Amino acid sequence: MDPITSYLGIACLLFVIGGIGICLRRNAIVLFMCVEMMLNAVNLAFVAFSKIHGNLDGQIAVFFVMVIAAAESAIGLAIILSVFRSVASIETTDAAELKW
Amino acid sequence: MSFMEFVLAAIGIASALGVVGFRNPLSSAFSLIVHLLSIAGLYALLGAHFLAVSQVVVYAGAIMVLVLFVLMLLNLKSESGRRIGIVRSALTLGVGLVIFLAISGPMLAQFENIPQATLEHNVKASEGTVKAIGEVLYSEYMVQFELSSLVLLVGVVGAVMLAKRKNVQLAPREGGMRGGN
Amino acid sequence: MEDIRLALVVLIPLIGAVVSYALGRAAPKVAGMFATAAVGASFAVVISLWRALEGGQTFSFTLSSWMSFADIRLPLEIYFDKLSAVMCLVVTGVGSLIHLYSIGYMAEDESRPRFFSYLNLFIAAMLILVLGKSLPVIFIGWEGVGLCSYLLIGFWYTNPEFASAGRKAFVMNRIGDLGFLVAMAILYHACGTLDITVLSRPEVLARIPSEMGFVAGIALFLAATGKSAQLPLFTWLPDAMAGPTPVSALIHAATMVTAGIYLMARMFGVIELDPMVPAIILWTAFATSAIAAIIAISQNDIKKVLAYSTVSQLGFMFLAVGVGAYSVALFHVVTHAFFKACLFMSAGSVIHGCHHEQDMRRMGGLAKAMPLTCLSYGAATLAIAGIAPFAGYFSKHAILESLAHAHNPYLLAYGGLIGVGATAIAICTAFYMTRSFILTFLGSYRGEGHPHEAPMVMTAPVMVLAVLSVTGGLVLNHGFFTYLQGPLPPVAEHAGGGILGYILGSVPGALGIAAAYVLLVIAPAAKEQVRKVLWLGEKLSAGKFFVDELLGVFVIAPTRTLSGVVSRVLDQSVSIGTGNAIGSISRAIGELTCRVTTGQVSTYVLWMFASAALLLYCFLPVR
Amino acid sequence: MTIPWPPLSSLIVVPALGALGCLAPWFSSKIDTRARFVRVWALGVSILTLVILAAIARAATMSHGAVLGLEEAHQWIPSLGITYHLELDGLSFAFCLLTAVISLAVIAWSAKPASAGAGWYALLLLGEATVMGAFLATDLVLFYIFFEAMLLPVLGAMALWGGAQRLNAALKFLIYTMAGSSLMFLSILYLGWNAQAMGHTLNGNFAFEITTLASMKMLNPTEQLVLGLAFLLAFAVKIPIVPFHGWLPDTYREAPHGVAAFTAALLGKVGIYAVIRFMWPLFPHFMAQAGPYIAAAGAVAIVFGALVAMAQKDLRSLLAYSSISHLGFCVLGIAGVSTMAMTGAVFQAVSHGLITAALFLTVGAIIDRQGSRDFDRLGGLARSIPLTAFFLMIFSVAAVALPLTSSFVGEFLILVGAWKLFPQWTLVALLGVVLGAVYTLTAYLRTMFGPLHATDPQTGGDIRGFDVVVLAGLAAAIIALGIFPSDLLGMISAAVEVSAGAAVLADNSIAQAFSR
Repeated sequence: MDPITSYLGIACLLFVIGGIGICLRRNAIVLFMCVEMMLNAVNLAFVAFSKIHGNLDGQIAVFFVMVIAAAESAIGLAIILSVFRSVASIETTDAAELKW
Repeated sequence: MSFMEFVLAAIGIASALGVVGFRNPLSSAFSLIVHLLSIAGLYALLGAHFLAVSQVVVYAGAIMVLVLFVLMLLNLKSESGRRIGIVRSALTLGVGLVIFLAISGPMLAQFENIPQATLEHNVKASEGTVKAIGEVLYSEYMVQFELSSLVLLVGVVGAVMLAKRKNVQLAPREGGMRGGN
Repeated sequence: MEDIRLALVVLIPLIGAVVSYALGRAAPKVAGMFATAAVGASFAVVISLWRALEGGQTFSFTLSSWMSFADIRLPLEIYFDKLSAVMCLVVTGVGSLIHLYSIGYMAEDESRPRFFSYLNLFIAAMLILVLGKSLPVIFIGWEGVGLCSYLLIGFWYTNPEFASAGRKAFVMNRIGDLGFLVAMAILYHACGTLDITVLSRPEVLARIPSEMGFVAGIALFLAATGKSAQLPLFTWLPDAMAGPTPVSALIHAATMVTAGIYLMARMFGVIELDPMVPAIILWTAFATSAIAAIIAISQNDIKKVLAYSTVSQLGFMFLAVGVGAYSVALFHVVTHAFFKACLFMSAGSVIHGCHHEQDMRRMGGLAKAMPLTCLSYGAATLAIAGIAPFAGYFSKHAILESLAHAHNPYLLAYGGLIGVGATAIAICTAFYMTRSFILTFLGSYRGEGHPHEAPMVMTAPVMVLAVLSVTGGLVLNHGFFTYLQGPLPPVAEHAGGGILGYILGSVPGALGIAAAYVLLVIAPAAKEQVRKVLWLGEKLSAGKFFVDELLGVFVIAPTRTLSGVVSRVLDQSVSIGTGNAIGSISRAIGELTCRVTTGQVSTYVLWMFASAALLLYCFLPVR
Repeated sequence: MTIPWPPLSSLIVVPALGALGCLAPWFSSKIDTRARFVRVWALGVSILTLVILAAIARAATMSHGAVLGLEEAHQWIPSLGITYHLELDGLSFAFCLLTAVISLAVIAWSAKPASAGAGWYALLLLGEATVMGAFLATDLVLFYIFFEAMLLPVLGAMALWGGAQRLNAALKFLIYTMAGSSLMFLSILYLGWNAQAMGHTLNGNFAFEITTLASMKMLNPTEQLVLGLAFLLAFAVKIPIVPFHGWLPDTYREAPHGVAAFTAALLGKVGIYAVIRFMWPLFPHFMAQAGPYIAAAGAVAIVFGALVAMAQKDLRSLLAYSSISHLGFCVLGIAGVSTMAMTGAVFQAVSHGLITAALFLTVGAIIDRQGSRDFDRLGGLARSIPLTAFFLMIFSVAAVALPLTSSFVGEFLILVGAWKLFPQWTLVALLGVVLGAVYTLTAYLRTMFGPLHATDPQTGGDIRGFDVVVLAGLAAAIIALGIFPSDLLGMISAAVEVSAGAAVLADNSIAQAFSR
């Protein structure tokens, strides 16, 4: 296998692992971490693409993803905090108010 | 594939599995830190030096500190004992496998036959040093860069607003219009 | 000719109804006087109109254009001719006497203003009925008197039985009204008008198709059976005795119940379109008259005896209608109004005097206590029994005589049978009336307390009517039939006169009186013998021929059941149930599908990934 | 196309603005005196509407003679061919008059739900505006908008201040009517599209204006059948015709008294009106075919409603089913082309509106004061509340169509007129006359007559003050229409003849079907 494509394979694998994590876990923070993991998988693919194509656009994209991820984590964790305040739990099964 | 690459990839995958698999969220968090560091290593190997450093500082540093902080704050417990159904696990794994095959197959096929010469020629052009990144960022992506600062600002304000509110209870669920006759 | 006086005839009692109630709220005593004065004034106006009614002239007055629009002409118009005059004179004349009587009879009742208001309202409605120029206007009065009858029967409404009797009367009248409406619909479409002056013209009546002629005639007769208490709709009249006695005298003896005869006389052209209709009228009238007479024999309530007697006499009038002797029927209406009102008011005096006791078994010997009442009741009894020269003799005799002249293709050979039967009914009538007289006034008193004679305000009108019962027939006998020859067809000249004729004609009545006297006074033991022989008749009589029960089983109970079934099955289960079922099914589907939204983020994500996998699997070449 | 002064739109705009005014901040205060202001304001607005209607009608009759025929037309959405087109002819006038009078009566009626404030009057005025609009609009889209919009105030008032099951009842009402009218909307769209496709319209656009559509005679029998059925379904639910009446008992049971009166008096009438105004001119062939079935439905409704009413023990339910029975007469009247029967049907609709509103208000007064609506717990009230008993007697008597009340005129014209076209169904309908007397008098008997049942004589007071004026006004209107109906009948018949005449012109088969 070509080294650069193996990066892409790893990225795919990490992405799927993150997805599986989201499907299986109930803890909101773990869910959040799985999302970060999926983002990282995509970032990895971006960097690999950057190398394949020989320019920096992919890396710039990763930079912006990081910026957004930072903002997102701040907001996401704040949301988790306030949900915890109201339902005294951070398990997603307990915060099912929005069904129907 | 060099040895370093192999090791880092193995650590990355193992720690990713750890994030998903550990029952204790704290273990998951530490596992994620390891995962992020290994990814940072991979960035470095790919020549994205600036991103490797950013990864360590922003992700493994700032974000994970925040996560750990929240975990501590919430007096974390292990996930409740309710087990995940076998059917559901199987279904999830099956779906995961399909997605993995569906994405990786075509993607690997697409980039399988890139000439070695091209890659080597690209090494120089895609070397993400701080200087190279900075030049692109402050010229081509100037507007986006400035906008991202706005996003961060909003994020900060929003986080403060959300976290600050107290004594806000969700209204108790009502029966709504579901009364039968 | 338009004449404003005609409007006054109706409006005075109408205003009287409002004012007497309003006045009565302030001073209850005034109500009766005012109401009586109103009817009296109306009577005076009627007399003035009647006297102006010379040489075939008629009066009319249009109150409102009413249902006139486009090319439809149905004005609210009243009309005064000789026939109306006779009815108006009876209604206002007898009516004012009864009003006067009521002042005394109702003296102790708290709701006097209401009573007199209703009574005046009734007079107004009855006048509209007899004055109406077109069938819809007659229908106004027709329904108006029904409403007043309902209100007055249920006057003492705190007793639910009385109120139910009022409802029964109204509903049974309504069944008859169906016929009225059907007749109006047929006549309107066939003749293009409902004006009675036009509808009496032969060339207009000729436009009615023959099969519709039969239906219209029967429909009109159905209306008359309701109002005039003929089979099978007569059971409301005995129940209507729940009302105060003056009401029984005015509405359920003298005026309202004769409206059917008036209608028949007015619409005789329609009745006679198909000879089957008079035949049906004749047989129905005969059956009603016979049944009512037989029932009257076994009644012990003095008012019930009079009520059944009224039904029987109404049957007599319809006998005359059936043979086309309309003016004879009208003659009996007039004399009957005299003597039956007199009987009812005397009975009212008796009830009043015996402290609201109506059962004749607890009366007796009242001749001494109330001589005036006894005298008037006796005179009226002789009149109804048909003893010459009392009023009833002349009208009854005329009816029997016109029966003898009957010629109707559907009667075949049975015409004579009806004549004989009618004579038997006359005997019966004399019998039960004498029985009631004997039970009430002869013998010794069997009740409690001390009976007393009625006050002057009550006895005076009764005496006036008694005098009319005695002389009315003799006076009217000569001119009546010729007088009515304008609006009504002429009747065959009857022999009547002569002392010998009087004596022969009084035989049936005398027989009945004698039989009653023998069985009740001279040889009471024989009564048991007669009862044993006539056991079936007695059963039927005591059970009132079970008409109420039959109606209950075959009409009321099925309607009730149908109502319940329709309500529960057709309405609740089928119509509403179907709607609800559709709703429930939709809701069930909704409940099922909304299970998909579990509220679990993980599940949603799993769905998302699965869908993504499916899409990828379908659209990307998988290696 | 001349716009009269005051314009027809003011009949819609004035109550609508009045409704907005009710919600103005200076009324929203909870202070009692201010709450009284809003009542005065609403009364003023509804009186003003009535005055405007009278002024318009007077001005029109002065210039046009007895026949009203006022129009007001503006372009609205030209690209879709939708116009803002109002017309006031005798038919509309009769119903608009009813609307104005009933709204005034319900607003003037003092009893309203305890928790209702300014919103009560706002919703009633909004209801008046929308119903008025439905009776005036001649553009089908505009009509449809009003047809649906008039549900909102009623539903709102029901959901806010109704009985225990109010939400269920409101939902049921909404779903029933929407299910009925959604197909009508599709049909309206088809009509507009069809007009364009056939190239009949002025500028090649869609067209929804009724006279334009009716004059095109463009629908073949199959189209008439499908579209006619869709329209009929909408109106059958609204009137309602059995078996589409499922919403009615619940609605009339749960709505506050005033809203029940408003609904019973006005909403169903839109269905009656629309059949004459829209269905006969648009689908003459279909109507000629369906006439006997509609007549049958009307006759069945009369007997059905009466039989079910006989089995009721609850005053409000009894009124609900009696309403079905009385409206059956209207349905019978509009089933065939007979000026007499159709005019009678319109008159009966107006008369029924007055009587049923009066009955709902009176019965509401009894229920509120006695605390029960069950016959078994009422009785003998004539002695304790004589004035209420008096009015209930007048309205009951009017309900059983005694002559000299308005309903006699309506029923008489319907029965006599329909006799010629559908004698068998008229005979069935006549049964309702008897049954109507049975249940009405029974209801009266069991509430007013007999021994006093009420546990506490102190609970019940008689009606007084303004309410007496309201009931007396309604009674006077009922009797006045019963004695002097000819002017209104003339106006109605002129308009009905235009509508039915257009139908006869459009389809020869009608002339054949109804000529004897």
